[in-house]
Amino acid sequence: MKMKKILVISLLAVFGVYLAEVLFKLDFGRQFFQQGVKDFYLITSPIKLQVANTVTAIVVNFRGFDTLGEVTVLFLATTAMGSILYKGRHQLGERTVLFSGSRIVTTGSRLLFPAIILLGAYVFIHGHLTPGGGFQGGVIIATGFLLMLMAYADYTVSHVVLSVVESLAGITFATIGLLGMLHGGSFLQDFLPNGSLNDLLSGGIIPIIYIAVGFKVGAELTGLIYTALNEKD
Amino acid sequence: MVGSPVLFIAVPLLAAFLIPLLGMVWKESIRILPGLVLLYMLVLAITLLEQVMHTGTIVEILAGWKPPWGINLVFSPFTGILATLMILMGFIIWIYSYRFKNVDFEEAKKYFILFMMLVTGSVGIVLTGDIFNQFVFIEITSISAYALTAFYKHRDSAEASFKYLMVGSLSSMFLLLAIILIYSQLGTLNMADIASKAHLMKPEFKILAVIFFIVGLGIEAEIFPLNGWVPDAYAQAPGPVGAAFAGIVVKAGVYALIRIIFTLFDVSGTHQFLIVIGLTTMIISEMAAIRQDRLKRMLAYSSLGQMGLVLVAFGIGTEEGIFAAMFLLINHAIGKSLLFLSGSYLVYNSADKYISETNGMGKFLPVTSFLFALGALAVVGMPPFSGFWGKFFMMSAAAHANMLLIIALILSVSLIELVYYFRVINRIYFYKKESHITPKKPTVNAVIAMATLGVIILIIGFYPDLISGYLHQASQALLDKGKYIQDVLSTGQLLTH
Amino acid sequence: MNFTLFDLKIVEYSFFITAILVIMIGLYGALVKKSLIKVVIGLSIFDSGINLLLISIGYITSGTAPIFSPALVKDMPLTLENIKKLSEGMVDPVPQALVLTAIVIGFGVTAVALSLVIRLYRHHQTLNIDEIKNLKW
Amino acid sequence: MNMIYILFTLMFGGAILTFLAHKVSGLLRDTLFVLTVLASTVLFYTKIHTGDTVDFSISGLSLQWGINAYGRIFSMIVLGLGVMASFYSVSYMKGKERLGYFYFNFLISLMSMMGILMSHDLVSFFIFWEMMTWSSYFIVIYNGKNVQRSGINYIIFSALGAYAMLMAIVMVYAHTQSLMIPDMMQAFPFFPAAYKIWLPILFLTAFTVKAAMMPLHVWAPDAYADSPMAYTSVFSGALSKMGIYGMIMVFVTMVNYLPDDTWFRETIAWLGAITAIMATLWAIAQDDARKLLAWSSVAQLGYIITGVAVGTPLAMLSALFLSVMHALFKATLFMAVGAIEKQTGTTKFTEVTGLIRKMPWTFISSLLAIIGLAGIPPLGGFVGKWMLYESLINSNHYILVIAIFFASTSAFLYCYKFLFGFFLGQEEKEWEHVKEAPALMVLPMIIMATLLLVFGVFPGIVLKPIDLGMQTLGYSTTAGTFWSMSGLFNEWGNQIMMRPLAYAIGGTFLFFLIILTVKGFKETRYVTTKDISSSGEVPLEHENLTFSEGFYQPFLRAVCPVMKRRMMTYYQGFGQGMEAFFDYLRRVYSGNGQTYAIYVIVFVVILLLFKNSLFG
Repeated sequence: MKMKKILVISLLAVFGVYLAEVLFKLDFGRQFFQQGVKDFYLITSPIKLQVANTVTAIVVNFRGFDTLGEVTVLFLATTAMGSILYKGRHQLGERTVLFSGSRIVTTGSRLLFPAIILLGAYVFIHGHLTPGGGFQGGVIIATGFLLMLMAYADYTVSHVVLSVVESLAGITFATIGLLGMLHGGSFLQDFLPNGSLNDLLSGGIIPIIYIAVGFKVGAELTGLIYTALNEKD
Repeated sequence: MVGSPVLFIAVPLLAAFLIPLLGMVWKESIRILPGLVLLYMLVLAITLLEQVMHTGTIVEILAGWKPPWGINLVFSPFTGILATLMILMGFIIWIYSYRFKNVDFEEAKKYFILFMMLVTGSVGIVLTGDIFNQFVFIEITSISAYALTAFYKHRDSAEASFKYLMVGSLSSMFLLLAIILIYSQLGTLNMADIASKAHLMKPEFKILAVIFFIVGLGIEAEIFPLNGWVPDAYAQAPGPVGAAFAGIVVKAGVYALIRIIFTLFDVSGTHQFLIVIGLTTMIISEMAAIRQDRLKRMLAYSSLGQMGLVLVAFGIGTEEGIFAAMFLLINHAIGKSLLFLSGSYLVYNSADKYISETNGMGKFLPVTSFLFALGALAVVGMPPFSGFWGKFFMMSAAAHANMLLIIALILSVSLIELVYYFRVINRIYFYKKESHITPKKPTVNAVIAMATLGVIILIIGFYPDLISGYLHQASQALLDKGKYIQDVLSTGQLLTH
Repeated sequence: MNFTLFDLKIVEYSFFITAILVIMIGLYGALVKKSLIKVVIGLSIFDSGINLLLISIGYITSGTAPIFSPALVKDMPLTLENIKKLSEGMVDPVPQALVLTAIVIGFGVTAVALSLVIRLYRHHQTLNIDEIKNLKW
Repeated sequence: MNMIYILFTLMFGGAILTFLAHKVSGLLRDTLFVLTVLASTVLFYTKIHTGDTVDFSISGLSLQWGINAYGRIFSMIVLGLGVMASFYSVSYMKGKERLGYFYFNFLISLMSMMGILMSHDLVSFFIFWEMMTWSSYFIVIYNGKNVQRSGINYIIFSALGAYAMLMAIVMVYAHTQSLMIPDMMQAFPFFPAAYKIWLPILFLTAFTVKAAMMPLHVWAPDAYADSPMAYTSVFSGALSKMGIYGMIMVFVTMVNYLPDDTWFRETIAWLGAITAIMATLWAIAQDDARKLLAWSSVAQLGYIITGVAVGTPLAMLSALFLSVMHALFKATLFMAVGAIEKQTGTTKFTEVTGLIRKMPWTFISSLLAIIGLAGIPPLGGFVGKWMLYESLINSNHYILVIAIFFASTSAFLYCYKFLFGFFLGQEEKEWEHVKEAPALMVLPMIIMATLLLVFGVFPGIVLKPIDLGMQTLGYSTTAGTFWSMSGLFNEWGNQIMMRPLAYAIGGTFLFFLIILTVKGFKETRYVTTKDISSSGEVPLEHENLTFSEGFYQPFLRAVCPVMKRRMMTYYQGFGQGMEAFFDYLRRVYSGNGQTYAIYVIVFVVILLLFKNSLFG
């Protein structure tokens, strides 16, 4: 066993030294390349797309296809988790956490829950203006549900609703992509008016997609938590 | 114009999101919809392939941004053939597994979603022209694959899946590392752009990136020290999924590796490295295969060996070598899938899948056994079946490149392969059935799927010209790096400015 | 001379060093620890290390967030020159976009891994990775 | 459409139809089977002429099929035996299982043999070669006896040979850019020196496997003995000749151009001779007629190989002549064993005796075949062997002559054993009910035995096409020097006055035949094995007192030092060693996920450490 530890540590040392050797050749804090794609993004995003948050512009518009894939990964992760932990039609899992929190916890949670959801919604609606976006907002929403699930022993989330929400959100994303194809000739192409910089309704399809993503991520994460929580033999 | 390459990704994704909704309304739709999608993709793929062969590579820009700013899909003769092959295999395996988990709606729904995404992810890996996008598709494929590996609940499938996941997530980390290194040097993620600027990279960055790519993609392409998960995953996954791994997923991994080595960088020594690593993979896995007493593990090891051979053929690096490699790839996809599909009926009864369970099945499952034998003959490269041509072209390419020792080595390893396949065939036809085994007759759709594969083997075996024209164009397309760069970077109008 | 902390090489590279250390720690956990849960945690830490590395690649010394917030573009016309000037002081947005995707993917993989751990525990009644090897050779 | 296409379509289509007809009715299946063989034979001999060719191309490889005079020699064997064996098998296989499978593979192997003879390019040659291998393999394992042993041995050695040939083919292709055999022959003298050595070795590996030469022969006895006798006649008679066919081509086109070909020829010639001796000894030791004939086949092929390797025109002539003769007599003998097996259910000498009166026709054809095999005039074997001796002496291979002569003489021992064991000796009660085999089985045997006699007396009939074939290979005609068609006894041996000798032998033979027959009818008393008493005790029913028990013990004791080492044990040891090594090696797949992950890191670190030497 000790041998294994020594082996692994020495391997990792070699690996780390080589990695560091190469990385230290980079001048940290400066741009290392001449004509990267980032200059184009930084200029096009505010001028053409009227999107203040360049990261969002990249995530949803320039590299929107990645995001579609990413959403799919999440969708697959929930499906995979459901499939892996599935125990057969008649064996529904039991909650692992069987006790409720104290009165203070439950009341506090109930109080916080709408605020959390609201925050999440705010984050994904304003994804193109401020830091944040669909994924972040979705995660915040999921934490709200997590709070409720932890606070109440009998809090349930409808699987059907979750699944409908996540499907509809996914379909929205894909359909917008296909509409762009119908409209402008390429998948996920922006076909809506862009508005003006820093307006809520700007950036064309970006807010719509981010809202869909927010719903989807929120639903999927909640679903994951719920599935994992209901795992008791 | 039937459609454009992006529909290979968009339509199945849309369908995957739709399936849970439709499933609530009409239960049978979860089985039918993936099939319809795959059929549509197949028709689209064949049409596009025909078009590409005449008019040249289709480069599709996404979100209206011309490469290198946007993501693009490249449907060249090379990628097109691989995509078509994958979709074809996906469709056939769908036919085979149509009645899969007939009684359990929830499980069936998940199976079909995951399976469809497995195919889509692999097609995406092949078609995309962006390394980070490729990484995303690799993850889509991997996650579907983990889940499908662990699909059966009462076996050691979770163990296999966990091993796969451990190694697989290491793979994705190394891919990310390589992407980081490239981005830090070139500031771009587009493959063609990277290829055209590769000379600007500092050599140590380039080499490190190549190494990380080899490790990350090598895990997907199943090269030797990185393939420990393979036999477990192939053997524990349901039969059709094993077939999909051998016929679809590993092809995508090999494609990615080949694309990195042939197009992205011009690092010398990679071709020799491919040959060495391919030979090592082939030798060790064939040696392991002959000592297996479980059918599916044997097939899995054999699949590793075959992929090693494909890598050697790619490593030769000439047009002939790539042509041979493509031929071997197609043959392996068809032959090994047929073996997995028919093999899983031959050892249907127990979870252990011992080879001895196939004893005497020739009498009880004549069609399945016959197709298994056909697949085995094709895989070991017996003429007049499809495998022979691949082997012959491979050998003659190697001889042209003056690699006689390698030929000798490969042929002696093939001898091992021959022995264990024939041992199984002997058991199927000439042993007494073990009394506790009750043969399971394949369903009609399974027979149709297997027979289709068998017919393809025969057709290619007797008339290799059917595909060799396409393959020649494909191998030229892979080799012509300049044309790839030009095709991609000169596509489309810049829609802004 | 205006001496700042960033003139020290070691501080300047602290992001890289930290990232590499996190990667090492994660790998050590994944490769040595016996408990499946710890292995998954190790992989997750490895993932974080890579993400840290990725994000630090895009950093520009004293750069601002790549957001053209109202405060930033308040009283200048949106001409190409102005935007260019503004964008020069911004950090690279691309690694940030990539890291978002990478995190989500890492999350998905971790979720699947944990569910597999649950299955493995159910099947083997142990979490020791050395005892879970029914499939070999 | 060209006749050559039609021939192959006919045979292949016939095979598939026969296979399918099995499901419909037995009669249809049998009819289709025989008709396919007959029709293709007729087609071949009436419509396809020497020199016909067809060209086509597959995937950019230009290929050619056609037939030349050299191929015709062997096509005679293939189709002739094919027709005989097809009639025979219809009767022999009656009532067995999986006949569709059997007939399918039978026809495929006939087709692929014709394909080998008609391939003018290396790729189709190889394709047909492999088809021949797998189709015959599927018949070898048809009986289900020793499947994993004899079957796997056969396929391993065949594949070893085939892969050697594949390697040679791609070497030729890479070097000449052409797959045509004539192109290869022309280009060979200009190949690099290493190629000149390796090409013949690789090709010969392939061919000597099929011809069962010494170190590569171990598959042959088992495979011959375990396949159904109806097919073994073709297997040993025709299929093994494909090895000879290839060997002759290699020797004529390649070995002749080696700068120093003597050692090459000597090695192969000696290997052939050793094969002949050892296989003869092993044949003598067998108690099972199938095994005996199988070993005898190996031995006979040894002579032929020696003849081919020596390579003078006379030696080549003798090798080709012996090939035809061997096909005839060995097929007859295997058929006879098949008939006996069919009628009695066993092929062991220790169990069956005294069938002479029960199966007279089988006996007579076996007798003729045995005489042919042993090389006694006036049957075909004698002519061939005589030419072989003569060629060896003329080319100063004196020790080789002694070796061959020893093998040939020892062959009398097993010949006698065969004849005596089955047909002579006392009649056992157990076999009283045995009747002559069905006419369809007897007839081919009789025909072939008769042919053997005819060819022995008129060897010119066979020698003429052989001579034509050899001219195709570049030999000058041998018609005037060694033989000619004039006279009743052809003057093939103009150096030796054969005629008086032949008359004398014939006379003696006739004399003894008449005397013994008359005497035999008068004085024979028919007794059973139990009709004795030894040391005052009458043997019990179950005691085995057959004469063939422990036959030739003293002789075998004398030669046993030579026979102690069997090639097979070495191969087995090698195989077991390899498998143990593989077993050890596969433990790298330890089953622990963490170990696999460590492998990944190890791989990365190795690449990193050697990155400068690996990638530049």
